[in-house]
Amino acid sequence: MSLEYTSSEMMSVTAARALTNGMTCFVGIGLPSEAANLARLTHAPDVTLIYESGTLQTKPDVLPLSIGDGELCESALTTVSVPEMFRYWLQGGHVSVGFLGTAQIDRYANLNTTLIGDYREPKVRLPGGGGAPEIATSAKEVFITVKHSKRTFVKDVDFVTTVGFGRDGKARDNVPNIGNGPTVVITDLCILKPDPETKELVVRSLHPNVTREDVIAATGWDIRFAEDLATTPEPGARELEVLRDLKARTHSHHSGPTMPANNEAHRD
Amino acid sequence: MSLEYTSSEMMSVTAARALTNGMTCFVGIGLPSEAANLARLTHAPDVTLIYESGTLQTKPDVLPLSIGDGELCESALTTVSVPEMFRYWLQGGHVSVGFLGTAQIDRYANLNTTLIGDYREPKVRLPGGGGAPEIATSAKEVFITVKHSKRTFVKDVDFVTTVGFGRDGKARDNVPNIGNGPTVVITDLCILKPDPETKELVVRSLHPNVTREDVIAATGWDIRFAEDLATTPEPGARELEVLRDLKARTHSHHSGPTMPANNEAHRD
Amino acid sequence: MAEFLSLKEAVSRHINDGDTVCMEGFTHLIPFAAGHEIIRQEKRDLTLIRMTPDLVYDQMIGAGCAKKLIFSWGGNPGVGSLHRLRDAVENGWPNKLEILEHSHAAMASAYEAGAAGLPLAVLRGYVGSDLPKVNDQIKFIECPFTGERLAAVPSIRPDVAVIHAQRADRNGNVLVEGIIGIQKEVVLAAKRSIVTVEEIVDDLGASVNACVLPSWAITAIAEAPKGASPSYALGYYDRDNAFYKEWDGIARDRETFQAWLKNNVFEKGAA
Amino acid sequence: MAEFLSLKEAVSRHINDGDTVCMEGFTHLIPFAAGHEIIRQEKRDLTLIRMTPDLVYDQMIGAGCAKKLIFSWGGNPGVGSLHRLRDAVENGWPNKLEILEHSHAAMASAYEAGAAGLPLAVLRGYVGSDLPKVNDQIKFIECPFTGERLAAVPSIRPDVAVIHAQRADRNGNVLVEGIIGIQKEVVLAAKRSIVTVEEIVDDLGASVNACVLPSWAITAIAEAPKGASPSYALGYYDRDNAFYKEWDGIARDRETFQAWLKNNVFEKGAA
Repeated sequence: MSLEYTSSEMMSVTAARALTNGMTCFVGIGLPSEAANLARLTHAPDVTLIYESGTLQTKPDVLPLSIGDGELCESALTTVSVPEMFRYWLQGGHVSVGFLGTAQIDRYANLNTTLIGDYREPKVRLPGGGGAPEIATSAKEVFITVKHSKRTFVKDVDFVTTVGFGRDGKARDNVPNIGNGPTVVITDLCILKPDPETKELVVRSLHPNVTREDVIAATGWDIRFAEDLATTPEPGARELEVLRDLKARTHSHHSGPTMPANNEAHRD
Repeated sequence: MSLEYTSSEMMSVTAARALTNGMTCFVGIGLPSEAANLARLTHAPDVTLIYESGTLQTKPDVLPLSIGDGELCESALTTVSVPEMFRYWLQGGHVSVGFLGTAQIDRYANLNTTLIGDYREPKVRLPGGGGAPEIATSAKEVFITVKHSKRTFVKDVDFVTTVGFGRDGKARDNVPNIGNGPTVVITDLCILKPDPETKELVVRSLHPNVTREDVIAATGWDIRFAEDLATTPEPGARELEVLRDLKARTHSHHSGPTMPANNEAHRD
Repeated sequence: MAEFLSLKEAVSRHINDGDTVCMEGFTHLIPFAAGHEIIRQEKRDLTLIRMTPDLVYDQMIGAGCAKKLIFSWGGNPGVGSLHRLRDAVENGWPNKLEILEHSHAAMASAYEAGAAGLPLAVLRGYVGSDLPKVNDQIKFIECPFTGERLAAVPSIRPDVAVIHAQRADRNGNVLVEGIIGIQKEVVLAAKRSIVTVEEIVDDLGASVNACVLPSWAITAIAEAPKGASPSYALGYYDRDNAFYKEWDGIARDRETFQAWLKNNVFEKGAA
Repeated sequence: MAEFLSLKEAVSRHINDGDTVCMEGFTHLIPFAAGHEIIRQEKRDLTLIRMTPDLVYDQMIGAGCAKKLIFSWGGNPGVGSLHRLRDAVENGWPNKLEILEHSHAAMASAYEAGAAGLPLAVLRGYVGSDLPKVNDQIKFIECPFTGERLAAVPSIRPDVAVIHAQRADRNGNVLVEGIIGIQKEVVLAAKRSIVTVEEIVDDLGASVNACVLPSWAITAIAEAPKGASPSYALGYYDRDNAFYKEWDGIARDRETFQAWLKNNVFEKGAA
């Protein structure tokens, strides 16, 4: 059988598969949210999703555009304040997985979402840290999903917004009460995991029809491949169907005609 | 006109009169609760009452036996958690008056509710501080109401559970973010206020038919009287009527036949 | 995910001799049924923590379960002293009881900090009080921004939290309503938690911002109807104020207390 | 007690040039109507604080109201950059904008500490991040009990808090429901507060533990129906996601932005 699917779909399905029932996942917006909800709608119906807006155990029918869409609150078990979310639920140690995206990632899985260039004279100003700096240290482990490109996969990030394993791979050593950090990075080309010793990211599995050269060309450092390099299993028919339905529902929900009342209101 | 009333009623009515509309009062259980609710049911219908159980702006129909009776919650504007009550509402500076009772009080209005005797070998072990230590420092001012006796009014308390003005009257000097402390003490004999300079409690007003000698005999230090010593106004007919109704309702509510279910349950 | 157990099984499996145990409920929803089960199972050497140790701890202390008590107000609210607590502190009966006392503000902040996974709580507290002289767990720090002197106390992070709540759904999510006290904080701060509930229902009927503890934040749930009596459960039954008053007479004397314990705790099974 | 004012009067009376202003609402209940009134009244030199400065701050910054921004995530959620914010930071248009950035965890804790009347917030944060290198307000303290190194940030205690809520009753008590964000904290932390509401009603219809701000904790209330649009108000209207996407085109260019501002803010009066 040979299903047709895009590299983005391959990435989302692979990222979704990293989540299992019983995990409590603090979900970043965008790709992580897509993957986490795909997991929930397929093999992990009992995965618990938390968004930083305070929505605990939420089950949105469409993907939220922001981390605070009404859909998240209405489908949640309960909704708490933002200080409570960060203090009790995240810092309190109740999150097993933080699922993050990023603008830049380096060989030690440090993430940059602050800026490209120098801090005082940025070439590009990005949104900033948001929840990520403490999601990355308080969650028991961190999954990262991001498209693979030389602009994104750099040897050293311009700014460590969110620590992976630091500039030298040792940033978590001997730090009390800190999570294990990034355990897997899922891109549209491959799956990477940190080397158990050095913490440098190593390609562990290539997606179908992706070559080592493709990954090398899209990575800004001299990327290593595992000796037992695997091939990532293809998406299944049901995974693709659920993903496509979810994206179609989401697209129609966010770009459909807005209610007249709203059109009026935002021009007040 | 000469209404009949007891010295306890005189105390409650006088204490109630210290509260006015617009005050936000953090209410201690017992005498303060009686006075605060009497105020609310007479001249100060818009006084805001807060109990440390988390009940904000509560309007109980009967006096609670404990600070967490159901009555307080059901009649409250809303009920918050206990950490929120102490952190946001009290420490956050939203309480204008803390209304406290005590077991011992000394000439600098320090309160002892911890023990009589030595800490390690107590003669009498009392309940402890509860909310009082921080009510006394975070509220803008403190009212105290307590029966007058030599056992209660001591020169120096055995233990400063809750600071008035300290052992030397200067405990609040140069302390940032601290309230003004006790501004009035209402007993069944008189009204006392701290001397503006030394902070020593001075009798400002004697209740009707109370003599200086009565107060001296009931006070464990060489008590001073104000030069312009006043006579406290008598309770009004309506105040006495409301107070008596409130106490009657309260008595019948707390000692009436309990529901069979409860009688069963507490023996489980 | 929370496991549904009988109260007997929950206490037996999750509370060990020597544990630090917080049984919370601020006047409302006090876990009496669980306390009685702990007495029946003769748990020993517990460090008991509770802001307002009232009848439930008086009973457990009198029954010999506790070696230490951390608290901020120990009395029978509106009635008077806890005679079993006093007998233990003053006379060492049935065993010596060490006490460590705080203010409510400090304990509330210590629970908040425990739930927040922090080792300490910071508060503007204890100014001018003698409590720091008798409690070496109260320290003072200086704010690095303003220089203000602030109190610091260790956060509360017990081995076991025990609370009572109105109801759980069949997935083990729990609703607490009314005077919610420090129920959420103590469960989140504890290594393990036992929640007794009035009933197990299909739908919690919770409003959008209700105090709901998710199943995955709880260790064990036991159904215990009237499990908070003689305290109360909003929406279920009222506080038995008459029994609180009656307790004063029962607890004043070792013999009447022991007779009460025998008839009302030991000779009754768990609900 | 809260005073009922028109939005125009509330902004005019309680927000001064140079004030530190927090307009909060975490995606939900963003006080757009109030932001537009601030633009119309040409307030200047404001220090704006907000966890997620999105369109409302993009508009205010583009209109020249701000001299400094303290934030933790500045973007158009799910869409992209805030072009007016970037133009101010990168090109100083219409004026130079100083920025100070935190993480969400730190700002959430700073609001909590502000509401709690404390000068600092303590959190387990910023480990391994470069943010402390570029924000001198992030310090580290040592726990006096465990020796653990913890982050400390100043609490947030603004001159003015501005929030939007579902409704107020006629006594000025306010109900916030759904994603409640940091609404309660910012109002309690601020010296003054302006609350815009969808409607004023006889009865809030609040459940027992609802997020209700009492009248005596609020300075001014202004009725502003649809005052959160294009964000949303749970129970009233949905988020106008299409406008969020449209904003990207409007804000990308100074001219289209200024035309939008003229037509949609300056030439409209307050609700």
